[in-house]
Amino acid sequence: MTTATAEWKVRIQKEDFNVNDEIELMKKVSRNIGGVTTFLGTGRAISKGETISKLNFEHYPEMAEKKLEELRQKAIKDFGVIDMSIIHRIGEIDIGENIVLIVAASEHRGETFKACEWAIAELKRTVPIWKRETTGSGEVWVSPTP
Amino acid sequence: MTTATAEWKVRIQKEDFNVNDEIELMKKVSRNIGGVTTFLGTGRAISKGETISKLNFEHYPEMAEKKLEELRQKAIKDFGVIDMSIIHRIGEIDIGENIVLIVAASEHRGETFKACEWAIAELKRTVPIWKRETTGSGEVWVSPTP
Amino acid sequence: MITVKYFANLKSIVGREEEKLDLGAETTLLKISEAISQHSPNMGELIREKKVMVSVNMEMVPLDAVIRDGDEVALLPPFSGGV
Amino acid sequence: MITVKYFANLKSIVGREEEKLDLGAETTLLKISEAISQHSPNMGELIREKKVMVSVNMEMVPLDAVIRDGDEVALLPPFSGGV
Repeated sequence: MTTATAEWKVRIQKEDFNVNDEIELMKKVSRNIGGVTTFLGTGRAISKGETISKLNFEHYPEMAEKKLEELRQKAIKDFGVIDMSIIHRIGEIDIGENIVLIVAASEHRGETFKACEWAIAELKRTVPIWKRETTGSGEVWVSPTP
Repeated sequence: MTTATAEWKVRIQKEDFNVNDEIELMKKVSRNIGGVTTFLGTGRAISKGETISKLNFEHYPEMAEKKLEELRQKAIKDFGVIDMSIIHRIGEIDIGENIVLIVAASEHRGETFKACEWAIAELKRTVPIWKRETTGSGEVWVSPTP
Repeated sequence: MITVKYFANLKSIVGREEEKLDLGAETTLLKISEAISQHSPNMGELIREKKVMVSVNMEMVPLDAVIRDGDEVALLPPFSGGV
Repeated sequence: MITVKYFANLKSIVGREEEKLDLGAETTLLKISEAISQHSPNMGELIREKKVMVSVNMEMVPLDAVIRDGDEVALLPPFSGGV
């Protein structure tokens, strides 16, 4: 099911990304793009009542990228978007910093919202990435929330 | 109902905008932002089967800004997002260029998708902005589509 | 004086962007449409047939709205912003 | 040889990131969990109680999956990426 992708479309990386640059890359895919929905997840200062000072993400290399590519292809197939890109950062991340970005582009907006919302939920459920939070009481691995 | 806003939050402008810059402005509003959904509308090359070479937007000055601010406040009140910004460009716009941007930020992602999708539909319905398309057969004012 | 503003394709129908009408202290949209019909019969008809929306001082109003001296009336074709 | 990989909090439970097990040409997850139990009883139990997910060669598998010599088995606590 997984086929070759232009490498920028699914990435797991330590470095930050620039949302505008990612959208401009996506816009080059087709002159028929009329709507682009993006979801950006960022590090919150408070989680379940606890003050967070830092986040740390770990992934299963290769498998995580493979699962992102499967998500991307399913989004195109099931929602009819023109294309989707997904980037997830790993390593140390400060409060307010970017964590994850999903970009869904299509002719019309309806499918971009649906595909983007589905992709972030599915990413949390199916992609082997784990979060560690640093709080006043130390470092803890996080249990998933929907 | 309309009260003063930081001027960057609702804007109608000729100049292009940078999505990353707009998101960074939004992130400064609260350290509790964990999800940011954006919708970007861009100029498509084909509309209803016709090839478009250029777009042109006109607005009712003051009223359009007032309506955008009402949208923004209703999104905060009805969907519980932390904040929203809305930018619409006017004047001449080429294919592939940015037209409109909506940024919805909140602690969790659910409300940001809902608020963003509602805001773009409501903008089309209630904000006095008009589009003129240049096609092979000349310039035409566009009838609204949902 | 009442200010009447035209937008988008309505400007070419009436051949102007704006005009001033003196219709006394209080008037109605119907009377305004009749005044407009004197130079642009089509435009007057569009108003009476509700084919354009009308705002007074930047709020949308129904066809039976009362218009007062000093008000800004705008004639608005269906909006098409957003994409 | 089978490669077993541990992720996130499982690494501290077993005190390692990875290990190699020689369990013949074909084996089962149950047998792998018993081999792991020899150095980390808690970990073996987590597998048998389905409190961790298991992938073989990067695809999720059920507890009764057959594991072959050369396979890469990964023990995966619930994912928490995305926000």
